[in-house]
Amino acid sequence: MGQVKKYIVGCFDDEKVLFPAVKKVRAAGYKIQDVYTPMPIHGLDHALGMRETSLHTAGFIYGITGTTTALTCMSWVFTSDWPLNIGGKPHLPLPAFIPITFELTVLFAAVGMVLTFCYLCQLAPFVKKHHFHERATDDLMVMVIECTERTNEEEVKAMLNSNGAVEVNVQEAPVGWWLGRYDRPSKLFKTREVAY
Amino acid sequence: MSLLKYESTLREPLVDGDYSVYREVTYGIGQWNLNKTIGWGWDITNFVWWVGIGHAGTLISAILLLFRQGWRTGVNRAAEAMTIFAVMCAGQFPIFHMGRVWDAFFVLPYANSRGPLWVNFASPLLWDVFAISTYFTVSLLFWYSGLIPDFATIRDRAKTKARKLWYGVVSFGWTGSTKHWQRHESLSLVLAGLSTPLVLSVHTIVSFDFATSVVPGWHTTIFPPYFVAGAIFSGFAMVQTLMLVTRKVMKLDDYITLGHIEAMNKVIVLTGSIVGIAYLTELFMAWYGGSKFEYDAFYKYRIAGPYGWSYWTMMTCNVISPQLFWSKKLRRNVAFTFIMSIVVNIGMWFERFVIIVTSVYRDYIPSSWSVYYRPSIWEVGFYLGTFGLFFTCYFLFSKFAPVIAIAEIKHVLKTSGESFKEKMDVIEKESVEHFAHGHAH
Amino acid sequence: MSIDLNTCTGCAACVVACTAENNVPVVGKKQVAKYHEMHWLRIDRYYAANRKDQFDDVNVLFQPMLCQHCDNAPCENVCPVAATNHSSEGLNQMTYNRCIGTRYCANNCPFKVRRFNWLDFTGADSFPDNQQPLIDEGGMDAIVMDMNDDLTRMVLNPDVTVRSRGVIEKCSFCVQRLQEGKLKAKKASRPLIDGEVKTACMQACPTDAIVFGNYNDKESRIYKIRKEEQTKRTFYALEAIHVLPNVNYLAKVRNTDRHVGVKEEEHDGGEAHEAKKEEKKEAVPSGH
Amino acid sequence: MIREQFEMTGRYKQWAYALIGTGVLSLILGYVFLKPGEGTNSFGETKYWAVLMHNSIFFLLIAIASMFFISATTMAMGGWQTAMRRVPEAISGFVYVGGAIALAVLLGYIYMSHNTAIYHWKDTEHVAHDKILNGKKGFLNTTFYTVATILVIGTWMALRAWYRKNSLAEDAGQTGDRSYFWRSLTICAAFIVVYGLTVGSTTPWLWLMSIDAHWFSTMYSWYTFASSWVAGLSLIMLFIVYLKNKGYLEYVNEEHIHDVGKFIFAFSIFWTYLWFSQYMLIWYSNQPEETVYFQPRLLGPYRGIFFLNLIINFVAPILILMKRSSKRNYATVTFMSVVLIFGHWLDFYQMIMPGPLKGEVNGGNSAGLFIFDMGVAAGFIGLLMLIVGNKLTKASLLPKNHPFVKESIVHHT
Repeated sequence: MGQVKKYIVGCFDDEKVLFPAVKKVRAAGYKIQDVYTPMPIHGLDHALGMRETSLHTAGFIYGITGTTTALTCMSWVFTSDWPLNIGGKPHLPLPAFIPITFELTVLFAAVGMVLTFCYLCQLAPFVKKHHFHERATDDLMVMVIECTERTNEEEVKAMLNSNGAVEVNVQEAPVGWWLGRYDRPSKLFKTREVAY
Repeated sequence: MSLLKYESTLREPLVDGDYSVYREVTYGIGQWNLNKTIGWGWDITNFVWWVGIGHAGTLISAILLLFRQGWRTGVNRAAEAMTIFAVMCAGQFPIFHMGRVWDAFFVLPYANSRGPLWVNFASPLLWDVFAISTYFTVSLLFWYSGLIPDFATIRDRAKTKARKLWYGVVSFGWTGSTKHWQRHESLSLVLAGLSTPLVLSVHTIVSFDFATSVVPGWHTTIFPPYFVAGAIFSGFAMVQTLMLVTRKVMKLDDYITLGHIEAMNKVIVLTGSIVGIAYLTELFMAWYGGSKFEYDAFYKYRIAGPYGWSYWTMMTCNVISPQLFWSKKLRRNVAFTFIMSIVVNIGMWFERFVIIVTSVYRDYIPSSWSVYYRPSIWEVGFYLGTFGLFFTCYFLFSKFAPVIAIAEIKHVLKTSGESFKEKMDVIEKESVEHFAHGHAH
Repeated sequence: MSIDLNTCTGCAACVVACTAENNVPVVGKKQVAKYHEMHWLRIDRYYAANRKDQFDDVNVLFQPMLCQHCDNAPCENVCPVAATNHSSEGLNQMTYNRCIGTRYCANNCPFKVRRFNWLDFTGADSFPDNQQPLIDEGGMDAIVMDMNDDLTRMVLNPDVTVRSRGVIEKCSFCVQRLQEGKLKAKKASRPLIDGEVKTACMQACPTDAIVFGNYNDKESRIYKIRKEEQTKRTFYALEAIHVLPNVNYLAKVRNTDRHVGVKEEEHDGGEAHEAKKEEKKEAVPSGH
Repeated sequence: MIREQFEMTGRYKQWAYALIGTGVLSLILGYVFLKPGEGTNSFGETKYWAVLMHNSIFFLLIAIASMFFISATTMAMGGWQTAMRRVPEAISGFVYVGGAIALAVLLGYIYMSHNTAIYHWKDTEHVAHDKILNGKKGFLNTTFYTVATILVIGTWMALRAWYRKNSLAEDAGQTGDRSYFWRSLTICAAFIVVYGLTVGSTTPWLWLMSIDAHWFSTMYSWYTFASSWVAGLSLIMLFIVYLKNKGYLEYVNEEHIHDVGKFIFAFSIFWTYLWFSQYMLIWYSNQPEETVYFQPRLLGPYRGIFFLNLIINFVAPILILMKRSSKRNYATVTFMSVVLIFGHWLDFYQMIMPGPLKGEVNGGNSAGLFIFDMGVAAGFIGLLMLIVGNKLTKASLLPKNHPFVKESIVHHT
């Protein structure tokens, strides 16, 4: 928070139009900050040149952690911390450890992944971010291009318009996220009236 | 229109249930009609029943996602919510069936003040503790992570301040960024992959509660897959019951179509038949196994004997009547489906009742054989109470959260609707070679 | 423990002794009618008749049934909180204050000897004043109130805990007596002598049908009975499920030329123990 | 022009005939060395029959698994597999020869042989004294066995023939004519019911579980199904990869391979799940009437095979097939298919052999006789290759008029 940047915003209502536009804007050398879409659009991440997420690898590691935690804890408790004779079963009843081992594997993987996801995407209650267009969660795909001192605003706007954008404007927006409520306008940055 | 207007009718069972639980905690389980032989009755029957119902949601969202069954999108969100509420109801029974509920935390593995006294990791009930809590957590995460973008959609459409605040908080500041969607997709897929074995494991472990024992009628190796099939069966029936009501009241006919209903009915007839094969297998093995106790448990106390009626109710509701769904006409009949969904739920309740009660009430030693078991009013009250809880939660959910997965539906709409149909007509007429050429990778 | 079914007369002195020794609660008629009785030791009766409908001329067999202290105890395996487990001496022991009352062990006990404290029978509950309302409602008999005042509580054995509501209890082989005996022996720096410690039921038995001792001690009575004297008569309850009880029974032998069993025990492929249970065939339930 | 008509290459045929030759040679050599004719219930005789039974049942079940694959995907309206549909169709064609062989072996054992080491219950005198077997007489007797076996194999053959006829008629029919498709749904529904009542329940009891005649497990049939199903899927995979390598099946690509790979992966875990459930429940409850089954397998001479079985059929697929890329790699999936077919063959081996051959594995002569086992299996593999290859030549490799064929072509994982 604090830092405010200037962005050119172009809105599209059809993904068939969006993809060529993305290609052209990138070819022209402009940096697309992000595209906000109401639903996941297959292939858009690749079109924007994003690398594959390694969230699932993280999940795998969390899972393995769960497996080891479960197995070592149970084995330690039953064989060394307090070995009990329960029903004449061996002190290391491996078949009986499988269910809990499995459950903890899944639990660690799932919880770890969701927390990592929230951390990476900066999602939490009372987190507020700048929204470039309110219809970005409805039916518009909102392309956001960051303005630097070398950006020719008019040229970009014209390019977006000629590539099928249904709406084009320029906004100043704070970078990142801050704590805030959606029922109150944010007082944390100097506002310039935007689309809504 | 909201389902919440029915809330007042639920207050009674809820209060009823609360009072039953209060009495159980203060005075004791002795008010229930359990005895030295029948240690578990309605309590665990209801537990297994609710857990079974709690399987459909995750099954629909996870397994059908992996099998790419597109029709799931219409019903998955509500079904997942149903799962969570059903598991909440289910969890109450093993907790409040304990003689000393206030010491329930003993089941948690921690080195306590009495020295490092741990829990018994080899007990199926402890596996249940892990399985149910993991299942609840993972289902909740799965469900909620799917809801975040939908909450954001509502947040940005909200008119009142209160709604803006509420949906602003629950949507976690979702923006719809491409990178976030990419991670979200990855998360959903892995959670689905994890939930698939998880959902199977939960009812498997519930079945271990019985199958690991030495009680005739409980100890049988087919229980794990058979319980899972039964859980899917009853879960789908409950989804049908709820979805048909939701569809009617909230006018969602366009989202929950006859196609959805038919697909679910197909799953019902399939799982019903699997369960049927398992019943017959058990009957056969009780004879084939050559153990007198096992034979008696099935042939003297189940299909005949004082509990015969419950066995035949189970057979009729679970195996015979779902076979009517082989008829396409009946599969697509809403009223019939609704009745069948209730019939199946009744049948599956009786399945658990038959397994639990008819097995323990006469096991090995005749001197301990018990009398006919009738539930006391407090057991019934407790059960009704969970109905109140379940429907209250579900109605609140349908009031405050989207019952249809908005983002996913948007995704699917591309492959349906009028323009899609026109396109498909063209494709129909094309020759295979031409078509393949046009779609070459 | 060894119980000789030949000498057992079914007098139930053991049951009374057990109840008195172990503070087994009196639950009252209404609760007994609900099958909530708390006896740790009961006497099962089996009847053998020539025909199923012929009950005027039957042979009766008494079998005192108590916790068998199985080595492969099905009850221990399933307890989620490890409240019941095996002692190093082979006792199947109960930890009352660890028990949370899931009743899973009772379900899984093939002998059905585990007893659950369904209501507050002893006034030892965490919740006070929860007996009178139930008595007023007619759910319980007033007799349980006897355990609430100081005078009547004098009947309790001070060496044994009074169990609270919601926990499972069962025969402990009079573990308080075992401990006492062991301590005495320890103080005297000598091993425990066979027969020095008697369980309450053993002590009360007028025909000495019950013998208790250390099976690992090769000189003990119990060892001699099982391994030397009564090898042919020794059998264990429900051997087929392999729970390995620590209580053995000595089969009842009748000197009669009348045919007892309903039909000849069929040859069953050499499972020897089946034959020993001949008398138990065609058993009919006793109590009801 | 796409190559839609398969032709068996000379090499393919050579391999098939060579394998059949190996099988025949193994049977002859086995006959010479094991001397099955000499002495009832001798080791040699029991082993000879057991090997024949093991292979004929195993290969029949994995071939009929293809029919189940077709039925299940058809019933679920799964369009993705249409482009490769002719492969499982051809594999299921093995049911005639395989079924006839199994019928000959099983009924041959019942009527031609005096051996009772495999099926104790054949020995009526023994049964009369054996209380438990006597109780099972109603199910385990030669008459019922014969009738059920003929009926089961006959129904499979009939339904397969009906399905194939309809499928070929569709090729010849009009484009857009859906009547064949609707009829295929009826046939598939009928087959699923039959499959559930045979492989899903009675048949494994009768053919396999009755070997350990005193023992029983309600899980057994579903377990047998899972085992044969994974091997059957692997077999489908092998033929697809082979045809792709030869330039056939133009519209089948790694998307389809990926999906079959997913099936193999998922059902390998499913197999493990059933294995674990059956084992753990018997271990936990620890009742002699059940643990007797695992005694020779886990603690006795079959210990090595017991654990090898788990490693091959569980550890290997879960480690190797977990990654997306490995399910799309032709070399990996081929390797895993071969491994899994062998693994489940071994699973059937440990289901069948410990019952009749209680002492050492193969009477202590492990290596030599294991080669005999493999030799006979090779014969069956050769036969399978020849017949499936032959069936593949009989029809276009693409069911052109199938309503789902376009969906299959654009299939995308």
